[in-house]
Amino acid sequence: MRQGTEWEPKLVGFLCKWCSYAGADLAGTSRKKYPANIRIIKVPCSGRVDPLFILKALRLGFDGVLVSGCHPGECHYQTGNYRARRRVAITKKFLEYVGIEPQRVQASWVSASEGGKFTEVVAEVTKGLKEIGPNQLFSQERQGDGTKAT
Amino acid sequence: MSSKKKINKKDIGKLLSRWSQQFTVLAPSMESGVATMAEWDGKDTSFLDWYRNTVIPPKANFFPPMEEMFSFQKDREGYHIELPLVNEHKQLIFGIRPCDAKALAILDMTFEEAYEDPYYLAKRNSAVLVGLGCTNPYDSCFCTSLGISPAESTDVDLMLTDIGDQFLIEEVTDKGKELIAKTSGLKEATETDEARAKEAKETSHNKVTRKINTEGIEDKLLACFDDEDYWEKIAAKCISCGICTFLCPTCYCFDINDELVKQQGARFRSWDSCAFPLYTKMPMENPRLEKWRRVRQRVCHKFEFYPMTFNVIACTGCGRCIRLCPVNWDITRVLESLPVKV
Amino acid sequence: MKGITDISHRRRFLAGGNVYLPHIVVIERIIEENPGVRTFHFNFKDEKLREEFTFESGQFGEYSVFGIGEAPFCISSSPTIRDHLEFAVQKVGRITNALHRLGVGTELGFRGPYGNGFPLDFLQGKNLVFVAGGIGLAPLRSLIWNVIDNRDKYKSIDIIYGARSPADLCFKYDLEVWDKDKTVNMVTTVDRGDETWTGRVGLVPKVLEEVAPSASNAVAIVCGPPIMIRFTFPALERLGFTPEQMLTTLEKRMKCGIGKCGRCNIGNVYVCRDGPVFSYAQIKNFISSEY
Amino acid sequence: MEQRLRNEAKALLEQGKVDWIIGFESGSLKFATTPLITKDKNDADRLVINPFMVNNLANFLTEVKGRVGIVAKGCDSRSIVSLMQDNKVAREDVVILGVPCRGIIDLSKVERLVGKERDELDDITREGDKVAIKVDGEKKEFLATEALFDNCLACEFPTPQEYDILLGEPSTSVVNKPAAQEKIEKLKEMTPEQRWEFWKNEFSRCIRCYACRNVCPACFCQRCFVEETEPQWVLPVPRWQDNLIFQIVRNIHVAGRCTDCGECERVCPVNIPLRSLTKEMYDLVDELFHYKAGMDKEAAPLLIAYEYAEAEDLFR
Repeated sequence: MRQGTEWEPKLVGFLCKWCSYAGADLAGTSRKKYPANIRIIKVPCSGRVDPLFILKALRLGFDGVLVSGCHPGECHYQTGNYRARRRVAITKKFLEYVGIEPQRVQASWVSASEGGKFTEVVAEVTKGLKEIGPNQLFSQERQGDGTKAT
Repeated sequence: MSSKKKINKKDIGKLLSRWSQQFTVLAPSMESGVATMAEWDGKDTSFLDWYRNTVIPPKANFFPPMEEMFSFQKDREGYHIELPLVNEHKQLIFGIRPCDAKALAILDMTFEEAYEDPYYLAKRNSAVLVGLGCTNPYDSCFCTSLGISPAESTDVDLMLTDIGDQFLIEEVTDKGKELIAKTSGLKEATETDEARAKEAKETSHNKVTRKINTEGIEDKLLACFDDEDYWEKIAAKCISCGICTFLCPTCYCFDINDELVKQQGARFRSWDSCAFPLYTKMPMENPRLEKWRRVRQRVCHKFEFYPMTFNVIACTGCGRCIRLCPVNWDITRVLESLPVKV
Repeated sequence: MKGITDISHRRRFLAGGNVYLPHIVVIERIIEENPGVRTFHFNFKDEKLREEFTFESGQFGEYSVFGIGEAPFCISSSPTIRDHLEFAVQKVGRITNALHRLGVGTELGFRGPYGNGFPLDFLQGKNLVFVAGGIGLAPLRSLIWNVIDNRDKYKSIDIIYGARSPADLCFKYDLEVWDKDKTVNMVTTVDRGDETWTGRVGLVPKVLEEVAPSASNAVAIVCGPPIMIRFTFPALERLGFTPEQMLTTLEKRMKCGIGKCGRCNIGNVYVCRDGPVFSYAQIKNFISSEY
Repeated sequence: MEQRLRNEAKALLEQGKVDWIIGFESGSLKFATTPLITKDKNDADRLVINPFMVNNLANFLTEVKGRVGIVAKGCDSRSIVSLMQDNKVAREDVVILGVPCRGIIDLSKVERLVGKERDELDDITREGDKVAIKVDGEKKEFLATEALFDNCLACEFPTPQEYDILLGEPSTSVVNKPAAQEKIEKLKEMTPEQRWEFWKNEFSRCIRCYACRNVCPACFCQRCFVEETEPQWVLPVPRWQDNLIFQIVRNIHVAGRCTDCGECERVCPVNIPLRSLTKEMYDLVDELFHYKAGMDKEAAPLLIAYEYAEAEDLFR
């Protein structure tokens, strides 16, 4: 994919089924316009998201990842989103240190009634991704030998 | 006996340049503090000063940590399989140590046996090995206990021995002889040179002080094979990492894995290790789930099973597994302490 | 075992001379043996190979699901059937799960045949006792049909086959045929019956001792889960079978199929290369410790 | 100190207070120590304490069954406490033989200092804030800060934080934080692209021997995510992409458990500067959540605990 006016980023959203997923649904049914860039994966709780999921999505070539759950204090399982918050926070910061643009890993709190906020979040994240361009972090010509030893 | 040649140490760069026209010359190289056999850069011969042995054994130049076996592609007619492009350039490994050259001869037995391994043999058969005798073996080396002398080898094509300001060059195989015949700029060695080389070889030999007793080793291991308490004790501090096997010049275990992305894929082979718990895991059970069974497998494979099959111990005493082990697990100590007397 | 047996005569049907390259085969039929086991009928895409390919009962192949990987399965059909090949798969891991998702017409990779197969010369003129559990019938099935199709070369045939429950029995269509065959003594048993089960109930080694086939001029051929094998050998010994009179086909983790990748060894013997068929005499020293 | 350790260890075994002793004994190579894991009281006389005891023995705690007497430096004791926080070991099953640590000598640094490899050296001794190296009969002195491991130079708690027996007076380590942080600071000065390129290059050497993971007491999973097959998260093939993902995720998974013992970097056979990853994570969790691994056995582990309001600036 070449960067240019026609290029549209691809984004994976891990959305908590109790809130953000319903929020996305609401945005859809109330015909709010949000960028079609997001592919949604429903998770039982934002606390389900292993940072590994984020890395795997980037490895598969997605341009960005959004983790979205219930606002603090509103987790269906009491503390799932608090745990997600710590995990996402260290992941985001750590990936930045390793050299992954911070725009690629995003997180938000979106409740079931916040269809509008969901639309805004996706639009903002997409805009950020357009600014930094396609994810070419892991790309390389597919070949047999990646080591120096040979 | 063919006549022997010699070359000034300062002319090694010229020699390698000459050979570079015909071969991909690999020489000891230090990258990020890791000594490997890597493509020679065309000028640097400083390895003559620091090189003792590589961390990554030269087996990696024939049996790399990973390689593509083939790629596949699906279209309307079905799957199509394609072999990777073969590097037509022949490898010349300069400076291989006798222990590592012997290790390749040991690997050949498995890779040539019955079903030839085309990936290994294609690289191996076209390669030229130029051996360089050790002058400064490590304290972890024990090659002399395995019938190897640190400055002598019959497993290379040419053998170089340090005789001061010069190297004595011996032709070991016909391949080596041919190469020398085509190589200009070498001088004839004198009797004094040969005498010096002989002395140098003896000196090196005597510098290897670590010993193991291989006499009756197969029988000893067989006798204590079922001594679970012993193996548990021996295995206690092992952390089941892959260092001793991956960096062993004679270990050849491998794994095969596929990758598929959008109708296009490839099959890779990569190093595997009997130290890993999942190495033998089947869906329902695992015959070597316990660490002591895996440690026993490694020891017995080298000193009992391989000799039973190929009549040679699959260890050359290079000492890498001792030097690089995170917990200083020492094979020589283990073989010393086998709980049997034969 | 000292030394190494020469198996270079087995080096046949190599795709492009490279032992690691698979041939393309096509799934022609899928039979659901039970909820966890499927039999696949397949054929080579290459017509010449379809004609020329031969194998021996007990040999296995390495099957590729491209992009997922490769796994070994014995050829479960008899070499006396020439128009297709079969293999049976229990759904237990990554590759077997993938195989169970495939439909008729899918292309797979196939390398083989590998392994030694059953020693037909040794078996001829003998009374044969087949003892199998669960999907362990697959390799024996190839031999049983082979023997039945050359019936006059062998003496009596006993088949003792068991599964955990009636629903777990594999190859029911074969069991029916063998049951009706007057030259075969077919005994089917299950560990636990259900409301419709009227047959025998009991573990295979126990039923074997009840059936008590004679050891005289007999060979027992055993295949099943390791736990069954472990109890079947002593049962056979009590019936008077010597270790040389007991054959089994072993299962280990295998990747290359040709004795190189290293993981399937028992002592200095590689199950893929020197087996998978062994006599109990060959492996009994290792049975307690590594099998 | 060494004799006292031997006596204590022997007494513990004799009195049946522990089933196992885990400590260090002299290794088979010059300046090497090796873990001693034993039930035999006679082995206690082989126990040593010296500036070469590199391993974090907490790694073996989960492997032995029964009560254990274990030798622990400052960082190791925190790893032990961390295992307690994760319910991997019970406090009452462990007798911690604490060693106030003065820093461990990094033989690679010593080799660079004198231009000789470890087996060519006659002797290495620690004398106060100096390290003396005897080579070819000649004694050379260096500042200890030049010869100790980077992580020792950054050590905050050289004396075990949790112990049953403390072998000696609490010690203060010789620290040189800027030196310990040098590689990381250099990375931080780079652009993200340069950093990514740096790690890509480093991990193209990785052979996936998993020594870094297996030597780490914080990596205690029964089955590591890299070995999962359904789904297969990363290929078990040493390509830099898969290698790097393995190490990034490993670092995230051990966040809050890593005590900066530095073992992963030490054991790497291809010299990947792994501490430049682990130490950054160590600092990150401190900065974001004021959390230091293995300081309080009653505290909830980092990724279980939470405050009502924290890290909110990272969320939309």
